Amino acid sequence: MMARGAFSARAAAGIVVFVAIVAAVIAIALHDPTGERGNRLGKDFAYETKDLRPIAPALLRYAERAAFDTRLAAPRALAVGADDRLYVAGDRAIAMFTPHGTPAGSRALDGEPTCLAVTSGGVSYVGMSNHVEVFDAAGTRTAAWAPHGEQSYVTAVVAIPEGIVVADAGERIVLLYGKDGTLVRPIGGRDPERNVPGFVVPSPFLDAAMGKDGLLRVTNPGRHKVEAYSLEGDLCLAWGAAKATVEGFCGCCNPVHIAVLPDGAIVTSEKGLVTVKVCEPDGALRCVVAGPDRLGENALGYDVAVDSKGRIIVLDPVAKKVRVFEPAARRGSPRSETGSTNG
Amino acid sequence: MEAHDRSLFAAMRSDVRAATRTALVTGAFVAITAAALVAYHLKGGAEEFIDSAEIAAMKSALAADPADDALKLRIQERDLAIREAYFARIERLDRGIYLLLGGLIAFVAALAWAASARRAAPVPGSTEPTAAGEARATFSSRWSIAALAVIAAGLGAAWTGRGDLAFLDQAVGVIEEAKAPPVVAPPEEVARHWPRFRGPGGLGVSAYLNVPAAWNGASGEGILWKTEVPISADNSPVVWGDRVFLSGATRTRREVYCFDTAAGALRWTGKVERIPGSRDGPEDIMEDTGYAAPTVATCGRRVYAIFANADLAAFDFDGARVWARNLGVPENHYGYASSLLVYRHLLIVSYDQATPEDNRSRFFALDTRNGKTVWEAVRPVSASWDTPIVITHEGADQLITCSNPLVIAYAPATGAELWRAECLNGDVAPSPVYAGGLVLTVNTGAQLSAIKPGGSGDVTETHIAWFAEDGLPDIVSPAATDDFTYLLTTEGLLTCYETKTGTKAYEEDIALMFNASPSIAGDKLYLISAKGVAIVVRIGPAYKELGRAELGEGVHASPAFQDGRIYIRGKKHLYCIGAR
Amino acid sequence: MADHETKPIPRRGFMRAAARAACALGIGGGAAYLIAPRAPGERVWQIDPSKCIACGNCATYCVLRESAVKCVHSFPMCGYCELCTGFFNPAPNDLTTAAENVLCPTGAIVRRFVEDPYFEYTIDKRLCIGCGKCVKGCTMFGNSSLYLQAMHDRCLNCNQCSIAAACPSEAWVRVPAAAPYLWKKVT
Amino acid sequence: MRNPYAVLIALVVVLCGRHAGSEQRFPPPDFSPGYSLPVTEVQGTPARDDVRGYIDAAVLLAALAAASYLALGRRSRRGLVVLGIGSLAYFGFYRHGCICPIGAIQNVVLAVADSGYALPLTAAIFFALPLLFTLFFGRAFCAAVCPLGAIQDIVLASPVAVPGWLARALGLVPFVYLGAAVLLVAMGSTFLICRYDPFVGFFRLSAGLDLTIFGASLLVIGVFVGRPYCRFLCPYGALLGLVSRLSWRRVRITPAECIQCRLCEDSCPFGAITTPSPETPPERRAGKKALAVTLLVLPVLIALGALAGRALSPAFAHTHATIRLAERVWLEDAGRVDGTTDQSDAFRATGLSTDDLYLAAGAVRAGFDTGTTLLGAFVGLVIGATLLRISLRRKRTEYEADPALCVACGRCYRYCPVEIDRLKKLEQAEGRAEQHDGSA
Repeated sequence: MMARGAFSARAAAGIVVFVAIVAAVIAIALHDPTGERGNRLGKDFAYETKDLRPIAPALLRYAERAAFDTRLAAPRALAVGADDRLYVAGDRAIAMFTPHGTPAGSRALDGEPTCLAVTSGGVSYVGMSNHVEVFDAAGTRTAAWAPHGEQSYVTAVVAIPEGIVVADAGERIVLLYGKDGTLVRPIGGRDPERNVPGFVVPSPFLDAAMGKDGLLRVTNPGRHKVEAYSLEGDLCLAWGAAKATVEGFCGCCNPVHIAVLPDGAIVTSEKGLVTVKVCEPDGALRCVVAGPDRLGENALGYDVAVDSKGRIIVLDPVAKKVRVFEPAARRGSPRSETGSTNG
Repeated sequence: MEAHDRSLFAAMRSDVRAATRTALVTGAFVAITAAALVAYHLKGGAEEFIDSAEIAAMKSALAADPADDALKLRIQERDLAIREAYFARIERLDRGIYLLLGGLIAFVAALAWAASARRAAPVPGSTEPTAAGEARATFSSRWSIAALAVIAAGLGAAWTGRGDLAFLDQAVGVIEEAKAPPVVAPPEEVARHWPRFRGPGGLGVSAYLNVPAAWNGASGEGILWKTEVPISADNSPVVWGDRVFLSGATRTRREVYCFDTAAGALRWTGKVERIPGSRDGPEDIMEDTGYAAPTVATCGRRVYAIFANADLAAFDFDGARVWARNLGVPENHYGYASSLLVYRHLLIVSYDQATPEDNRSRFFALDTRNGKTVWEAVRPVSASWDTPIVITHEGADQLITCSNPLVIAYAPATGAELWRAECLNGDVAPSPVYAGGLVLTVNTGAQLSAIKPGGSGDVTETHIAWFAEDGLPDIVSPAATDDFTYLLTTEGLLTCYETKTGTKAYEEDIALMFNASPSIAGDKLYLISAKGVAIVVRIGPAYKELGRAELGEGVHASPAFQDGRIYIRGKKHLYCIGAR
Repeated sequence: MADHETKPIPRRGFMRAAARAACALGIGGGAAYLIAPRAPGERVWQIDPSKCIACGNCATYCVLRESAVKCVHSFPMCGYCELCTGFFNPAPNDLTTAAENVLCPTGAIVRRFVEDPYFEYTIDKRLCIGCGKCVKGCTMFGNSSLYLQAMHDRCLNCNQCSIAAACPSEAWVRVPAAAPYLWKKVT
Repeated sequence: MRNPYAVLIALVVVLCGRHAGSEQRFPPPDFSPGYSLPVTEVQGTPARDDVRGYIDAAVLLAALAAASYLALGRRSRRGLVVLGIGSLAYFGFYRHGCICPIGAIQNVVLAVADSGYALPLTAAIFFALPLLFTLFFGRAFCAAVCPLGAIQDIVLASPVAVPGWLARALGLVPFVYLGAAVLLVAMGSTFLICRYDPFVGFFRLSAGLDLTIFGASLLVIGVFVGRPYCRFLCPYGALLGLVSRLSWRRVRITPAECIQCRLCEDSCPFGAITTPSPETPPERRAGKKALAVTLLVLPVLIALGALAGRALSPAFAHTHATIRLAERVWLEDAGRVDGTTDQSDAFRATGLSTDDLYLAAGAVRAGFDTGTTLLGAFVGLVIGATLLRISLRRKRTEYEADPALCVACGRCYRYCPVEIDRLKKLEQAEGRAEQHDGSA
């Protein structure tokens, strides 16, 4: 009796122990200490942009015709010079290329360049973060202008017949200089009387380009607008709206770069959902050059330039490449024929 | 008095029933709390809890109708409700855990109590220690350890299956190989096989004279075997040792095939997929070209294939993909068709496209070991469809490339341009050949030119030995011996020139359509028509037909010649022709 | 015990004593050697923001039910955007703080109007579970002024952080307990 | 270079630095005066400053001293239980069971393997102190200082004896566990012991469901099987077991001479009591023969172990992040898998060459090849040594506690009539003393 009781107790204990061991083994098997299963977070926790990426094929009217390596670790800015030679600024140098991407020498700089412009004469104006330096065609430095303010951060230089336009993102102002570096006048500073709203520049991107209509186009990223100023500093026209869809400018602060096509249309470059598109001078969307599916998703800012043939040249800071886009409708591929009349 | 207390305490202590009951009650409490907590836990953490499909649905609905204020309100209410629930839950979990902890303490205490109450007075151990008993214990211990070791070994074996590092051997192998001097098959060995489009030199000339001249597809006479090719295409068979290589592709699928020469069994299929930057297409491609027009090439250790979307892949002879890359879809209005060729450890890729102004035509030389670009030549030419050849002139190798409008010769090792001649025009599909010390290039838009490969710079004026303008082919490549050069048009006009002088020996209208290029074996010229009729012609100053053979299946690919065999790719099947 | 002492130590015992002494020296000496040359002081776990990819593992792999990792905001780097992509959905219905526009699943980001057109964004740490969704949004479009750090009032500083073991970008590092945070520097 | 992946990481930092550059030099908005930027507030202080570490060390020292005294000097089971509960409360629930001496093994190994890692003082103390105490007073640490031991000792309500042969075999597992843990730390894979600590989840009052179940199961087992973790898993226990063979003082069941009453025979729930060798001595021949055979087999076992270990190298290597990353990247590049993982995305975002990654992985793998071979040999050695111990016969006249297995819990004391007699005498002595006071 006593023995049997003891025995049954032993048996019960045995069963319990066995079950527990099985449970323990299973638990260990299920344990995932190395993150193999990834975060087990639900949909609400995923930052999802894939619905915003695709672009209607009918709008895509450019094709990438060429891409070549900048040979720079961190290319920053792009400019087109005389007879469409390409200048890429980055690291502590300027790399030069033929229109077809064959390297044509490079110049060392003693600072990190942030932007540059090259005149038809081959004189180059290089933004060196807080000031502008001038180099002659031979590449010798002829001048270094004083910074405009202690917060100055130059993000764009434009060479125009009337002088040199400098976009200072740090001071939130565009400056018109004479070729000799004398300040003619600031443009676009906040001024309620002339109802100039002023630039909102949350991130170091403020770009300018000379329109074919003689009006200076300046980005106002924080307000998601492109603004047109007369060289006297009057705000003549502003367009653009914040929209995640392709009609508007996406994200917190766009566009970040602009360029002007020979026919006066404006090429805009957006960061985030990296998109390069062509808008009519008055802001109506003409077509898309390339969208995030081709250019990617990041906040680095892809500089754009246009050459005399109307090729749109994009500086890809991730691939560290210069990418050349041309209208796809030129040759008769069925895809591009679905596009519309122009290009 | 003190004694009394102790006795009372002792009495309580030894009350087994009370102890057991307490244990049971506390145990039940613990069990319930634990169960509740687990259930709660399974309802998910912050993440799943907040992640409400309902809200997601409502949000997408709002995206569709951005002005629906009622919907917005609903979203806000639901959102608030869920958050409140979430924080309530956290609070409950906290309370639950402390309850459980308390319960556990009580339970354990009760257990201890019960145990001490149960504890009987110590009794002497049951078994007298004996020598036999000790021996038994030792014995069983030994065997249990052995058993455990065996079990452990078994588990280990099962586990090793999971962790296989073969990939690392391969990856590091490729790196090491690229560091080491390249292993290259000697020319005389290459000459024994059929490593590329139109054979060792790309000239369509067989190294073997004992090749069959008669067969019949219908009766199977003279046919060693035939095997269906999974995806049909117009690229030609390539043979190395006991392996025949082909490729096939549709708009979305790209495959490389390895057949066994013995019985034609499909040894392996290499899928070319998931290449970074690769895209399907192109959409607009000519029916006759297809998605796998280029013939594969092999170096004797690996086989290389390129497709219409410029997917380029290298497989080892066992079908494992060694490397792959995409060059970017070339702009080519008929579809990409130039075949690959291997020079030493370089894979030469013709990447002509668009127009000369576009300046997008390139020649690449990739390292066969890892696919990295060794040199790249920018070419002022438009799209072309021919396959270059490498010739040896005065001890130096020259890479002869044809395109509109230039014939350009490069040093194949460096990509340095040696000479160029402007003697082509329009779409260039026929590949160059080399015979009697002359480079022979031809296409319909221009002329048949015999160029002396000696010069440098533009040799158009200086080095063209002779040219002729009769019977110029638009697709089919020429075939030549030191004495005679044969042109064959798609419509079947065969024109024979004397290679040295360029004087026309004869022309013969064979009333058949041709896509495959003519080949030469000894004194025989093999012409295979698009319908699969093979015509064997005696090489000589006058047209003499030696015989005809019917394959009974359409042929657009050029044949491959091996010892006593001819490999022909029909529209559907791969044929091996030879004597049993 | 007393009689134990007086007994002459047998050979066995003597050898054991010797071995024991050697062992003691080994353990003590070894430990001392390992401590001596190295930087003294405790180490704690922290995320290196330059390596963090905001994968979300921090929210679920922490041993705490509510992760010790929270989002922090580097105000000097912030653009004070009206349309903050760390605060709003990628495609907001409207620029209000209503639930349908807000990005943060736990509503842990507070938006405050400063002056036209600037808005200030602060993190309510009680609500943040460190999922990093806002970090992704801010990094993708903006200045990446939002980033993740382990809060040392919560972090139990496990011997090996279980998030670190599951981190896909090896972003977790041991830092001196004296300076337990890796703030984004603004120079 | 110890960890090749470190090179990559360094490069990553450099690259990231480049991109960040422009953002960080950029000034904040031009606020109108009156607004000042808030500062990112730091919440709370570091979880573990040095002082806290020293306090822990001091508490550990005190607890060890107390445990040793209670186990050997005072011979008080009740005292040990109380102390154990105290340790459980402090090291367990208050200090969240971290850092513990068991885990400290890994810190020490890491400090040896990775010159870049500074061994925290507390870790060193937690590792060394219990070993030193064991060297002099036996496994008093296990008795009442280790929170893992304490929690198991408390739940042990109705002990069921584990058959000796099974216990012997399972007793080898801790050595394997120890070897594996050391290997993985040395190679920079992971802290195995911490990742699979069964009870730390309870101490933190929060753990994943899987580990909660694991711990709970061990506790349930522990109700019937004495201290399952300590005896059949704990790698630190393995070390202590070795050291305690040399201990200066150790638990003796009887305070004086053993009277061979055999009352204590079944008293130990951990099977640590060895019986006196039988009167009729077994014929010495067989014993000697067995001994000789085992000695011969020993090198074979080591060799076999080494081979087996080498074969397991790839499996072990997969515990290393670099290996897993390299495999994933390779599979993606070879077109064997669809899509990418967070790991591969992160790697590609750094723009580092896959070649570097593969070579780094190759180096790691080489390390594992030698490491696992050594591990295998070690396991072989352990098995051989155990077989030797089994074959060795020593004359035992008393019922005594096997130093390696005894955790000094003091359960057996009260089973010994001599002990009970001793306690009585003490009581009377006290009683007499009181009377004296009364009379004086």
